[in-house]
Amino acid sequence: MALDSGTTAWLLISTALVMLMTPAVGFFYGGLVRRKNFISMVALSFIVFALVSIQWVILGYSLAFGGDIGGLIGNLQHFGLEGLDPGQGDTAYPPLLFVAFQLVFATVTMAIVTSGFAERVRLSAFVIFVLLWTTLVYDPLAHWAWGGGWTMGLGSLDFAGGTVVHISSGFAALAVALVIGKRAGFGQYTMEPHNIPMTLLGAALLWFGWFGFNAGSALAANGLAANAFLVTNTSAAAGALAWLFASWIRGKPSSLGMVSGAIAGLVAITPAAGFVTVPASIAIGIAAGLLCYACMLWRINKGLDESLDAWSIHGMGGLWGAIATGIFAAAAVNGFSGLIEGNVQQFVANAIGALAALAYAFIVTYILALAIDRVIGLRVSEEEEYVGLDLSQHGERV
Amino acid sequence: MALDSGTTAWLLISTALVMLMTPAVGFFYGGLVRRKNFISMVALSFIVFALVSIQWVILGYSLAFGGDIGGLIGNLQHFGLEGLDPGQGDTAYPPLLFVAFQLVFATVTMAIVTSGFAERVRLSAFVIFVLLWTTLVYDPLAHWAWGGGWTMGLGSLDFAGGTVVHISSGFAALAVALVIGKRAGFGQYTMEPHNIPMTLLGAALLWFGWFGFNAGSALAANGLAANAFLVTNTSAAAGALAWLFASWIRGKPSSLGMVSGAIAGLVAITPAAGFVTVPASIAIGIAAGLLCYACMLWRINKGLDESLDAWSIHGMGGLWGAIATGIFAAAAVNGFSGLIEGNVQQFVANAIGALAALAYAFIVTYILALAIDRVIGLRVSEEEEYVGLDLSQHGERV
Amino acid sequence: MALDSGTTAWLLISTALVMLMTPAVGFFYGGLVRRKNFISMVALSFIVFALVSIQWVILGYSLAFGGDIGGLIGNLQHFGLEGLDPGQGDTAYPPLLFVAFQLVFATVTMAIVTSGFAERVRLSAFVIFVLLWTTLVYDPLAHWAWGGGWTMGLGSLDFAGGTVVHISSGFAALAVALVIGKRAGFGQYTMEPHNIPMTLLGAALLWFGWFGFNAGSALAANGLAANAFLVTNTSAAAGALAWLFASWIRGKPSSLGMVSGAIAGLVAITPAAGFVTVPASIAIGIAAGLLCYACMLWRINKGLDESLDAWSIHGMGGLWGAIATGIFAAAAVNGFSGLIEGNVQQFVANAIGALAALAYAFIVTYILALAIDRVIGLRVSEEEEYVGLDLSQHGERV
Amino acid sequence: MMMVKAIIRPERLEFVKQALEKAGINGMTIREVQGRGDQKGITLTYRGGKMNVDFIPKTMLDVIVADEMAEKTAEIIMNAARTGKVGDGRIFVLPVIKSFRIRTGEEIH
Amino acid sequence: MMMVKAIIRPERLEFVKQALEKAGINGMTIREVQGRGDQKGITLTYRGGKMNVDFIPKTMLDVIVADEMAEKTAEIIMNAARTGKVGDGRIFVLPVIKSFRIRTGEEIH
Amino acid sequence: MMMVKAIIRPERLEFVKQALEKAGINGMTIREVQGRGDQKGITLTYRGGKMNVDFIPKTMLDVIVADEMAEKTAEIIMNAARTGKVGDGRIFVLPVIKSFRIRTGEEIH
Ligand SMILES: Nc1ncnc2c1ncn2[C@@H]1O[C@H](COP(=O)(O)OP(=O)(O)O)[C@@H](O)[C@H]1O
Ligand SMILES: Nc1ncnc2c1ncn2[C@@H]1O[C@H](COP(=O)(O)OP(=O)(O)O)[C@@H](O)[C@H]1O
Ligand SMILES: Nc1ncnc2c1ncn2[C@@H]1O[C@H](COP(=O)(O)OP(=O)(O)O)[C@@H](O)[C@H]1O
Repeated sequence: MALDSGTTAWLLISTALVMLMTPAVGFFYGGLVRRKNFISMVALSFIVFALVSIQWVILGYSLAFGGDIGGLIGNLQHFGLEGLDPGQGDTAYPPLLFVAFQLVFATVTMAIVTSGFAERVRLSAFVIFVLLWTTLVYDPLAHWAWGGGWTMGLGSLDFAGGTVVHISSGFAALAVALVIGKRAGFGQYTMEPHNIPMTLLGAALLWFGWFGFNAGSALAANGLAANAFLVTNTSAAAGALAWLFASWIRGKPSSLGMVSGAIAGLVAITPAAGFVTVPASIAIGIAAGLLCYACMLWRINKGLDESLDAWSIHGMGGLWGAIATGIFAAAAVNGFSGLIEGNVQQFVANAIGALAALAYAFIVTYILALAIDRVIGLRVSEEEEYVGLDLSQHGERV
Repeated sequence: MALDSGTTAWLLISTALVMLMTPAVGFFYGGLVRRKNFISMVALSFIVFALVSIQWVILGYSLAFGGDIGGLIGNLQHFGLEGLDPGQGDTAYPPLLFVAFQLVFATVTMAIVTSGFAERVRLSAFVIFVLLWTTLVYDPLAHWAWGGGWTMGLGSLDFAGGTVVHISSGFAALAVALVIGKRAGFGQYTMEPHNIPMTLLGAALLWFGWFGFNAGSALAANGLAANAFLVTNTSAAAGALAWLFASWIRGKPSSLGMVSGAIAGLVAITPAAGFVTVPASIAIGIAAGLLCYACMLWRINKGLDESLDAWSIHGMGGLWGAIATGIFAAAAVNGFSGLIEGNVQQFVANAIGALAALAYAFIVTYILALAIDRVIGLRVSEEEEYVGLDLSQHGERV
Repeated sequence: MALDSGTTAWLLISTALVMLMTPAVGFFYGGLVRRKNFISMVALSFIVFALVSIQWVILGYSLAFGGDIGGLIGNLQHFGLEGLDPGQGDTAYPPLLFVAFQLVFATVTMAIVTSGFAERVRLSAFVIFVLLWTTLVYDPLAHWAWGGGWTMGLGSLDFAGGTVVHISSGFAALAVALVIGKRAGFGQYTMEPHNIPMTLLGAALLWFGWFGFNAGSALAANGLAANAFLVTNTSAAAGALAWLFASWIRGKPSSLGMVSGAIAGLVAITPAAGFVTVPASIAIGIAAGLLCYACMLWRINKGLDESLDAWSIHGMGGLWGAIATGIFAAAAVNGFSGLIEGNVQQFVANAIGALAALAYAFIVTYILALAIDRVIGLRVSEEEEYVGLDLSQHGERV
Repeated sequence: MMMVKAIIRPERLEFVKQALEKAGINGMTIREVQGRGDQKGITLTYRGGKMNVDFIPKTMLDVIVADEMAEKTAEIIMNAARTGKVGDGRIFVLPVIKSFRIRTGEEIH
Repeated sequence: MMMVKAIIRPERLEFVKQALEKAGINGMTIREVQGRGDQKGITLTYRGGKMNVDFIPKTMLDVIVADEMAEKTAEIIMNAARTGKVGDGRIFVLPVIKSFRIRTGEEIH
Repeated sequence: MMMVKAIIRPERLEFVKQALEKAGINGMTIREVQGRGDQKGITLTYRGGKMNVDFIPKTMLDVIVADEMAEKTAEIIMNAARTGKVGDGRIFVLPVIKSFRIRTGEEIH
């Protein structure tokens, strides 16, 4: 296939948009923690970005997209990007651009997981965790779904990363939170988000970047990209309004609830963006907003300190999105039908793909976190946690 | 016409750029109010974005771009985006992308109007206002100018929304301010902008997004888009410098004045961007900066609490831009001539288009605001205003 | 050559991305100064942007890209953009778009120089400096390297502005700092960065915008752009990690160190982005992080108040990048070989180009700053410096 | 000397300052504080948690004056700061034993 | 009257407030301060410079009470604010000569 | 005991801290305040409005010391905080009736 400059232009900018999402997660999370951990929270996202950027070009890309080994993982044929011509390949865009586009997905996934570490992780342990997690959890899952692995073979649909990115990061954050334990004082006094405007800014940048994430996943500048763009926006808006009004009934309509709902809607539409219509995206978004809100309330009620709700929003929103794709996929959009159009098989394939990612991510993360905790300790000392990670880990303060 | 991937890529990213402008308005405004209303101001922009996003795909797009009814409004043929193929249409870009591109114009217009509500609006009344205003004011005006309505037939030129977006929102904000009344304490003590850097950040993002707004309105990635891009930047720079130096003469050159001037320049070039040359854009920008500055001083002098100057900057800047388009349009750019090239008719058509939008927006908004105020009350209680909208409306604080 | 819509789309958005870098420099710097100079620091970047935007379309573009006069400067054939058709030229993108793309390079270069002025410059003197510097320093250097001047003739490679942008601005900042003198109290008490998150935000936006800077410099949406994109990201990541770990050895791993390293990596890859492979970019980035960190420590040790390290990061990082291009250029990427592939001549040409830019920028800036200081005074009064530039120069405060 | 410590509504500061200035009192030190009294608060709701906020932003004002001026100063502040609604604040007068001007090192009497 | 001035850990404020409320003491004024004592600080490292930070965030609480209530109030605060670790803070009791309510202008005894 | 309350230039804090430390005085509580005195302010201009700003950022320092140390403490602070220019600030000494350590609940004498 000849290289197409329009497609290439769209993928270039989509990659840049998705890149912005990693620090955006940092700012989103950073506004939610206490002042003494603001820099830490943003810094974690940058550290993730830098570490995964290097890991990806050396090893990760090859593990995810190298020649398939038993449906589970890629081989090392592209170690150090070996064998990728800087020029044109057999796609409408340059192969190195695909490497970059996939890279920014790997980074933002890892950034979402920092929710489970918030305000208590030791930086040195975190660095090791990042390198191992992206290699042992993300790279295989990317291979399964997109690189020729077994869930891809199964026919499970995941347009832009509902399972690979959101289910995996959300349930990984849950596993991390269970291993590292609650923040000191959690449940005893309110940990007030210290800078809500920063969280709103992060949300705005996430929403912005998500157009690259979902519409870029069309891997072309065409009608499919346009469909993905519009359903993404619609689902986000529906999710925002659903959470806003639901929380209004229970008290005041908080801005944090609204943007949480928007993220929930964005997460849920991610696997579906290339398969469903705009009206369906309204339904998907509303359900995502309500479901994730309920999950968050349940989590708090249970006294579970998965601190910044990656689990309830990305994990559960992603799960819903994967299932919703199996329900709402409409042949008119992209040739695939879901449950509503009578295709039970698609629904089943999607459910299997989602649950497999969920189980794999949760279990491997749990073991990994436990191992690191035992060997070098995941958590800062009580005193360091008290003065905050900004001072204790970075020697900086707001 | 065959779908063109380069054009589609440019429209995709332009849509994302313009999307960013809605929260950017929120941050721009949010920095200008008092700390106790910061979250509220940003939240209003998000709420606008979510509400109008849903209204647009269900109803708004059809009212604006459905089959013409008497030059005034579109019909309901595209209710729920009915009849829009996710794939290719008869344009160089997918029809759903045009829906998305127009959507973000509708949202940012509504966001600008929040200026008139600042620091005193009841959230529930605001939600109702947004749904009615975008349906009764924005959708008809968009139809008039771009959807086959009467001002379009008249030959009035509006490249990217000088009348539809800026005149309408600016004069709507004025009407709102007149109905809702001054903030408690206005004129008695200074209401110091509490976070100028946030306003500067909002301005930077607005300037950035405006390239999508104006150059995207070429609906193609070509020389016309390039012209629109460059005159947009030039007019913004000229407006910034004009306001900066004018305010320097009267005292100190404030950064707020500078960015206000930039926005004035951006507003004024909006209708003209596809019709005028770079040298003309310098003149348009300078005049915009000076005019809007004078209008703002006049407003303050009159004790008018149109709090964040949507009227003086968007309303009056937009009016100047519409007229300037009729003056400076150069055939060499896009085939249309203005007054300077001897085309009086263009000048008249543009003046009529602008004044019609002005009158329609002002009158309908005034009635709408009054009606809502009477029925459920537009304004919070005195006590709620005193503690601030962040706490009273959202249960949050900075 | 026929206009290509994909290339045009990519250049349009690249221009917008690079535009964002100028305020991003403002926020990056603004977070590093004391609270009383935050607005000032951001405002300087906006003022630069506005002034240079106007200078460029009137005069600067012609000086840089007008017909060559003796290899040194362009003629005035494009004064006021005279002779540039708004439509198509003989490139794959519209000529006016090239004007805009080059414009944003001129602005960000000037913005970087504000490091040397931080917290002590008189606004009126600064305005004059900007107009003269961009005309006398930037425009000739741009002509030398890209407009048909002598270093271009020499075969010196500078893909996206290592010499023109970074060496020139870094050494100019050094010259300015030497002329204007240390901030009052420098070396006596710590001047704590007052808002590190803002610096991190600026860094995120710089990293984001840099994709337009480097990958846009391919002037096409193709494999070369993809290569530039990916090596840019990789070098930034490597630089961030190098500085992070180096500073970790000496104490705590600060977030500021990490983003400084990222910028160092971005600077160093700038001239090389279209000529080197991904593995080489790791080496370039690591070396940049370590080198710039060492230079910064040396500067502080020497008591040199080049306040925000434009010299150590942009100046020295750019110098390293120019030399590294001469070392690592690989024929497989873009047809050019460097030292490693045995091409000594390329190495020499690049070293000459870099040193010439360095010497020219430093000397002319030094003279210029001295002249302005003698005639009208570059620096605010002691009292104004004490209350801060926000209040004294802009009549505003955070 | 006496320290007249007033807790007032932030938006009344300008008026208090002017009233004191008229009476020839220029020196003072202020800061933002949060007060709790009869003025009722509000319930915050975050993503999930709730929290009762009953501290309202106030401005605290320290004015050191000669003993005989204390009562007069308090009166001026009260008149300028009063809105008549709950939450207007309090004034406390504390004894000051010694007082110095740093610039000169001299004691102020 | 007496001013009971307490410097406590910020996260103990909620407990102190509730304890005082139970004892019928509602009025108080708080603010964020930074304290230095036996609690050890930390060294900051910027891009280049270093700086020793030994001020730790604390909350300062002013409660004006009748003379006879002062000691009792101090005790309530101490019990509610105590964690037993270094850095719990101090309480100082200062004499107040006069006290006024701005809203009414009346003196409080 | 006495409360030595100093209002100083923020950038002199480091020097004051070190001077006190040398004299064996470690405990103190600080906060940012804004002061008005002879030091002249500046006029702010927003988009439209104007506003006179005559409050200058200062640091307030509370040091509780034994009665006999009060004057000495004031002197140390004054010497370390002085620049000799208008705006150096003031020191006020207030009586403290009682003083407690929260951690132990004991009274400090
Ligand atoms: N006992 C007290 N000790 C310290 N500060 C108090 C006390 N009582 C009131 N205040 C301060 O005075 C402010 C106003 O008190 P409030 O009871 O709300 O209004 P009012 O004084 O008009 O009755 C409070 O916000 C608080 O800052
Ligand atoms: N002499 C003092 N003057 C003023 N404040 C003090 C003094 N000593 C201690 N403090 C305050 O009390 C806080 C706690 O003191 P610290 O010595 O750290 O713990 P502890 O009181 O438990 O021994 C300090 O952070 C400071 O705010
Ligand atoms: N009467 C006063 N009451 C309270 N604080 C005062 C008083 N006079 C001065 N101050 C404080 O002292 C600071 C310095 O005072 P100023 O008159 O500017 O300088 P100097 O003390 O060197 O003459 C002021 O900013 C203010 O915080």
